[in-house]
Amino acid sequence: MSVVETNVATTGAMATGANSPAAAESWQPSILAFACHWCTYSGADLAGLNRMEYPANVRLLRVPCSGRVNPQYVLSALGKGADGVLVCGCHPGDCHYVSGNYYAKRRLMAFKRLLEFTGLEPGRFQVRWISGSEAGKFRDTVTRVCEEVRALGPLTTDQRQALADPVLAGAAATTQAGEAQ
Amino acid sequence: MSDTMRYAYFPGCSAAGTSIPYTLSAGFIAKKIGLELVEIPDWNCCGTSAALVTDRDLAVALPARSLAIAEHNAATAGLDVATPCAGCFASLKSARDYAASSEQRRARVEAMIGESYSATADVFSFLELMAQEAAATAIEQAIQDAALTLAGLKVACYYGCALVRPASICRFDDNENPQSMDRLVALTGAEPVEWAFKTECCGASHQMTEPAAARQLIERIFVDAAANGAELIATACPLCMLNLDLRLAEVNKRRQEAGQTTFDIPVFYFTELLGLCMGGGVRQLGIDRHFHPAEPQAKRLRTLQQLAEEQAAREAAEAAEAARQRDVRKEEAARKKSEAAADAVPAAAGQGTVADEKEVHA
Amino acid sequence: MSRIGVIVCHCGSNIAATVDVEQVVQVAKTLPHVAYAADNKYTCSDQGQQAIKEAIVEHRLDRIVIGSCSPRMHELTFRKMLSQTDINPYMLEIANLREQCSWVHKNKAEGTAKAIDLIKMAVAKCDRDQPLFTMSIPVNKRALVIGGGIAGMQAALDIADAGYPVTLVEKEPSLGGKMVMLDKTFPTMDCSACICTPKMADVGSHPNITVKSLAEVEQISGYVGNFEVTIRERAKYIDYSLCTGCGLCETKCPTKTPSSFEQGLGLRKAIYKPFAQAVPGKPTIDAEHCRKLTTGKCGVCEKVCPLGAIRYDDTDKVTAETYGAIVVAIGYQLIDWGSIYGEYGGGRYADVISGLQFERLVNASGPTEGHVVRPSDGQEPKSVVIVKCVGSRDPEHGRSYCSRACCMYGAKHAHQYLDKVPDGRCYVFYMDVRTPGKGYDEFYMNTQHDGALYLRGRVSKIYQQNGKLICQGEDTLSGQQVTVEADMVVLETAMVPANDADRLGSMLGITRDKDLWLSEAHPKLRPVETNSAGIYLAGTCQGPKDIPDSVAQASAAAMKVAVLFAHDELESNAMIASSDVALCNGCGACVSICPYSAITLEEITLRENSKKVTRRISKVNPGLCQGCGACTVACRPGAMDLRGFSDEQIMREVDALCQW
Amino acid sequence: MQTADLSAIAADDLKLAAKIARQAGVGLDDCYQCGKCTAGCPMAHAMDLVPRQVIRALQLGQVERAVNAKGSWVCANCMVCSARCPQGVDISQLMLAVRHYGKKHGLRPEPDADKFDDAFVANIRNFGKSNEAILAAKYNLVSGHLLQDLGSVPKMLSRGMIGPKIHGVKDKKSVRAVVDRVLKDGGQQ
Repeated sequence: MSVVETNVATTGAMATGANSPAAAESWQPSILAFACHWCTYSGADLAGLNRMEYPANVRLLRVPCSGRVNPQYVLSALGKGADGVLVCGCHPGDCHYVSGNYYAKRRLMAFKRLLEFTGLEPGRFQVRWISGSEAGKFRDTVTRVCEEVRALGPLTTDQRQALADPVLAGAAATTQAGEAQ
Repeated sequence: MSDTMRYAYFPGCSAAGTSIPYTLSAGFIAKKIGLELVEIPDWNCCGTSAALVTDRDLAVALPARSLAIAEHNAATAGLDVATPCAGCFASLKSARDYAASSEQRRARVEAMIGESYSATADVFSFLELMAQEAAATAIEQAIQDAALTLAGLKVACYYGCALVRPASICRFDDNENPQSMDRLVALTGAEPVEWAFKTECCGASHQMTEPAAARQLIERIFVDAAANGAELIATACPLCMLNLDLRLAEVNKRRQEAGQTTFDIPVFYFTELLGLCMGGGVRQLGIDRHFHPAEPQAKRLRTLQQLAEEQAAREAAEAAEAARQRDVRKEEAARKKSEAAADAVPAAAGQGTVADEKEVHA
Repeated sequence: MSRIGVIVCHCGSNIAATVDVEQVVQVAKTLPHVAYAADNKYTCSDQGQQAIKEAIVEHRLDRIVIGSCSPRMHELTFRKMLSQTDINPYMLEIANLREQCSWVHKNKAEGTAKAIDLIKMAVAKCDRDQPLFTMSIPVNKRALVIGGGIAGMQAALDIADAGYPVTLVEKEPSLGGKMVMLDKTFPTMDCSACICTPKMADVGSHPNITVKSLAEVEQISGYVGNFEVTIRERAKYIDYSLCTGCGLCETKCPTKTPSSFEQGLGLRKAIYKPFAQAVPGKPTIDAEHCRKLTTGKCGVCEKVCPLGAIRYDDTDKVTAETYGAIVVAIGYQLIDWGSIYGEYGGGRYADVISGLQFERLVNASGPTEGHVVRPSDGQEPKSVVIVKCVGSRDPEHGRSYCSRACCMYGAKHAHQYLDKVPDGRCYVFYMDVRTPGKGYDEFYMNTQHDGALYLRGRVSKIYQQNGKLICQGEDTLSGQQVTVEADMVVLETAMVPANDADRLGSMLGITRDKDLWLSEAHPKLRPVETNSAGIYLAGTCQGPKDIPDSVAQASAAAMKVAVLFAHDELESNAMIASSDVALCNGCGACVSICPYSAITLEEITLRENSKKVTRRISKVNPGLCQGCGACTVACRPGAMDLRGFSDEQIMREVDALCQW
Repeated sequence: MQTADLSAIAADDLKLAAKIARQAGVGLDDCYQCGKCTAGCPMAHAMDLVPRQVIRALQLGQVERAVNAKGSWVCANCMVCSARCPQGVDISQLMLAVRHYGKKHGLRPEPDADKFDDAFVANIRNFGKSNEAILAAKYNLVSGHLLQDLGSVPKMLSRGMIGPKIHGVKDKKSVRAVVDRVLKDGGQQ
C-alpha cells in the first residue's frame, strides 16, 4: 500500500508527531470508531440532528455491519497511529444481518483479550452496542472513551511496535475465525 | 459397576437395630448372587436430616469422614460405596458430590474432617445396586434356580423421597413414577400395582416432633395402596419401613374409632420378597420381626410346580367354558346368515357391481 | 490512474459555520489522484448536481468524493445523478461533514481538522472504488404456501384473488389444520367448522389454487423470485381423477384404527376421509393399517368402488417447480405433556385429556356426537377440573413462554362444559388470566357467571383413587391447600412448533428462536418477513397466537407476496460478497457463518500449471447475499471480499487516518 | 389483618432476604407465586406460612416474618416442591436456609423439632452412631412428651431392635472432633 506524500501533517488530528515532547502539551488522542451502518452510524447521525456535542477526536468509519470489522483493521489502526479504537454495532439480537454482531462480539472479545495480553490497556480497544435511536448513548460513549484514552496518554512507540509484530497478526487471524469453534 | 460386585459397605445405624430384617435379607441375597460387601471400618452416623437442619457443613462432614475411611482402608480402597438405607444414601451421595464438585470444596471438606479425601468412589443405594443389569440378572437366575414364586401377590412399591430426589443428586430413577423396584419385585412373579404414592413423603423425620401432622402422611400412603388393590407395600428404606410398619397399628386404631375400614397391608423390604423367592426362610430373612404381622403374605410363596398345576387346572376349566360358548355362537351365526341372505338380494341388485362383503372375505 | 473529483458542500451555513470549507478544498487538491476539488453552496440542489456533471466532463473525472451531509441522506441522490453520466454510480464516496462533524463540534479549527481527515478517508477509499452492477432478477409470479391450516388457506386465497397462481402443500390428507378440529371459537362462540369449511371449499375450488394434500416440501434451492422446490405427494392409492368421493369404500372397509383427527377418541377405517367435509373430499388409504397393503389379503375397497379408482400399486409423486415467493404456515402442535408431567399421571389416566381432545368430545360431529363423557367409561362427568399453563410458563419441564390462547380456550371449555352439563361443577386452575382482545375479558367474566370456579394456583399432582381424579392444588388467593375430586381433567397444554419447523426452517434459511419458532425479520416492523427475501410467515409457526391473529398475519403475508409479484424484475444488491477462486481453499468457514445461506461449496475443475485439477471452492449466490460481510472476516485465506467495502478500501481509510 | 408498610422495608432487608436465598442457590424473583410447591407439600397442613408464603415474605423483605413462621421448621425436606417447581426454584433448600438463619439468630418458633435435632446431633457427638432408643428417651425428656411411643418399646425389645448395648464408633474422639470443628467455626457454606 502506498504511503502518500503530503505536506499537511500538522492539520491532521491524528498526526503521529504527538509523541514529540513539544507536542505533548497540546496532545489530543486520536480515536477511530468503526460504526455499523444500520445502528450506530444512524445513532451518530441522530446525535448530529440533535446538535449533541462531543469531542472532535473521534473519526467514524462506516461499515455495513460490526461483523465486517476484521481484527486486522484494529491492529493496523493502533499500530499506525490511533490511540484508541472503538467498534460499535447494533444491540445483540437486533442485528440488521441477523447474527453479524453476535460474531463480532465473539471474535472481538477474544481479540481484546489477546491485545490485553500484549500489554495494551483495556481502555484503548472497546466494543459497544448503540442503536439508531440512542443518540445520547452515542455521545456519552464517545465522550467517555475519549476521556479514558486521554487519561492513558499517547500509545508509546514500543506499544505500536509490539502491535506490528507478525506473530500477533497471526494470532489475530485465529480470533478472526473464532466463530468456527 | 465392578465385575466382581464388590462394594465398600456402609450399614447405617439402623442396620443392627430397627432394620435387622433388611440386614438379614440383603445379606442373604448378597450371598446368593455373589455380591461382596466389605464393611467400612469404624464408620459413623451419616448425620441424616438432623445434621442437615443443624448445619450444612455438618451434613457434609459427618458422611465424608466415613467415605474418607473407606478410601484409606486397604480392604475398601477403590471400591464404590453401597448402603441399604435411603437416608444414608442421600447424605453420603450429597457429601461426595459436594466434595467432587470443585477442588476448593474438596479442600474444605478435608479441613473439616482432618484427613484427605479424594471423592472418587461413587455411592449406591441397595436398590440401585440390585437394579443394575448384572445384579438383576443374577437375582433373576437365583429365583429361577429356587423355582419359587409369589405369583398373584399384589405389591405397592414404595420408594419414598431420598432415593429419587433431588434428581440432580440421585441420577437414578424417575422421581414421579419410578420403576426400578417394580421391575425387581416383578422377578418374584408378584404383581406390582400402579399407584400414586410411590414417592410421597412418609414424614419419618417428623413422627417424633410433629406426630399429629405426620401420622396423616402415613395414612394416605396406606389409603392409596389399598385403593389400588395392594396386599403389601415394599420399601427400600429402613426409616420408611419403621415408620409405616410401626405406626400402622396406630393408623388402624384411629380409623376403627372413626368407623373406617382398617388395613391389613404389611410392609416388606423389597429384599425380603426377593429372598423368599430365592429360598430364604421367614426367620432367616427377619420377616417374623415385623410389627404388623407379615407371615400371612409370606405364606403365599409357592413352587413353580404348584403354580403350573394351578394354572393347568384353571386353563382346563376355561377351555371347557370357551368350547361351550363357541357352540352357542355357531348356532347364532347360522341363524343370522340365513336371515341376512334373505335381506341381501334387493341391496345387491341396487348396487349393481357391488359384491357381497362376505364373499370378498372368503 | 484514477481521476478523483472532490466537492465540499457548505450546506448553506450548516457545514460552513464550523468547517472552513475553503481550507478543506485546498487540502483536498493536494491529495493523491485528486484531479479537481471545489466547494458548492448546496450540492444536492439541481444546480449543485449540474455543476458536478459539468466538472466530470471538463476534468475527465472517473470518480467523485462529496463532503456533505450523511450518506444515509443523499447517497442515493448522488448515485442517481452519476447514473446520468458516464461514471458508474458506485464510483462515489461521501464524507459525513454535517451530522458527524459540523453539527456536533463548535470549535472551527477542530471541525476543520476533522473534516479534512474525513475527506482524506473518503478519497483513499474512493481511489479503490470499482464499478458495481446490479443484476435484474426475474420474478416468477407463482406462490407456494406450505401448510393448509387457517393461516395457509387465508394466505393462499388472498394471493390467488390477487390473480397469481398458488400451490398449497398440506401434509395431512385434508385442509383445515387445527381450526377444523375445534368445536366453537371464542369469544363469539360461532361454530368453528361452519366458518372454516367454507374456506376449505373456496381453496379447493379456486381456479388459481392447486392443492397438494398428503404432501411435503422435500427440497428448496434458489432465491427470491426463483425458488426451485421439490414436493413429494405421498401415495394415496386412489386415482383422484376417477374418484367421486362417494364413500362406499369407507363404509365397507373392515379395518378400524384410532383416528388422529379425533385425537385418539374415535376410530376410522383404513381407507378414509379424516372428516366429512374434508378437502379434497376424497379418501386415502392408510398403508400402515390397510389389510391389502400389509398382508395382501382383502381388497374390499377395490371390489366395491363403482369407478375402479383404487390403485394398490400407487407410488409417491415427486415434482419440482419454480416459485417466486413462499409463505410458511406450518402451524403448531401441542406439547407432549405425558412425557414431562409424571405428577399428572404421565398419560396413564384415560380421563386426563388435552384441550384438543375436549374439543372433539364437545363437538357435535365428534366421536360422542357432542356429549361430554369420560373416555374411560362413557359416563357424564359431574365435576371437571381445567388446568391451564400445562407446559407453558414452566421452563423447568416445558416452555418458558405463555401460549397466549389457553386462557381464552380454557374459559371456553369451562363455558361449554357448564352449558352441556348444567348440574356439573367446573374448577379452573390458573396462574394469571390473560385476556387481551376484543370481547375477551367479558367472555372470561361470563364464564365465572356461568359458575366456573377460578382458583389461582398450579396443580401439583393428579392421581386416580376409587374412580375419581384427585387434584391437589393451592388456592393462592386464600392461602389454602385444596383438593378437588374430579371425574375428568382437561389440561390446557402449551403450543409448541410443529415437528417440521426445524427441518423446514433450516432448509429455507429461516432462523429459529430458542424454542424453535420460526423468526420474523424484525419483531416490530417486519413481522411477516423472514431474513430470507421472498419467504414470509403466517400463523402459529412464528409463535403462539389465536385465530384472528393468524388470519391477520396470513393476509399480511399474502400482501407482501402481491407486492413482490407487482414487479416483473427485482434488482439485486450490488454491494455483495465474492470469492476469489485463486485464493479460496474450500474450508467452508464462510458457508457456516452466512446468515442467508447464500454461500455454497462447489466442485470446480480448472487448469493449474497445465494440469486439470478439481477443487472445492465457495460460491456466493448474488440473489441471496445481503452484503453484511461476515464471511469476509471468517475467510482466513482472504479469498472472500465485499464489494463496496473491500478489505483494501477499509485498510486505506485506516491508513489515511493514521499515517498521514 | 395487619397493614404492612412496604416503604418501611429497607434496602438492607431486601439484601438480607436475597442473601438467605443465595445460601440456597435461589433467586427470589424467579418465583411467580403459582403455589405448585405448596399444592403438593405433604406438611403444608401443619404450617402457618406455607412454602409459597415464606418465599413471598422474603420477596417483600420480611425476613423476620419468614423466619418466625413454623413453615421452615415443619418442612420435612422431601423435596417434592423443588422437583415440581416450574421455575426451578429449590424451595426445599430455601426452607433449610431460612431455618439455618433462624437457628443462628436464636429464632426458634418450633422448639420441639429443634430439641430433637439437637438431641440427635449430641447423640452422634457422644457415640459416633445414632442410638434410637437413647435418642427417643432423651428427646422425650427434654421435650416433655414423656410417654410418646413408649408402647412400642416392648415390641422393639422382643424383636432385638433395641437392647442394652450402646452402638458407637471406636474412635469417638475423631467424630467428636469433626462435629466440634464444624460447629465451632460457625459452620455454613
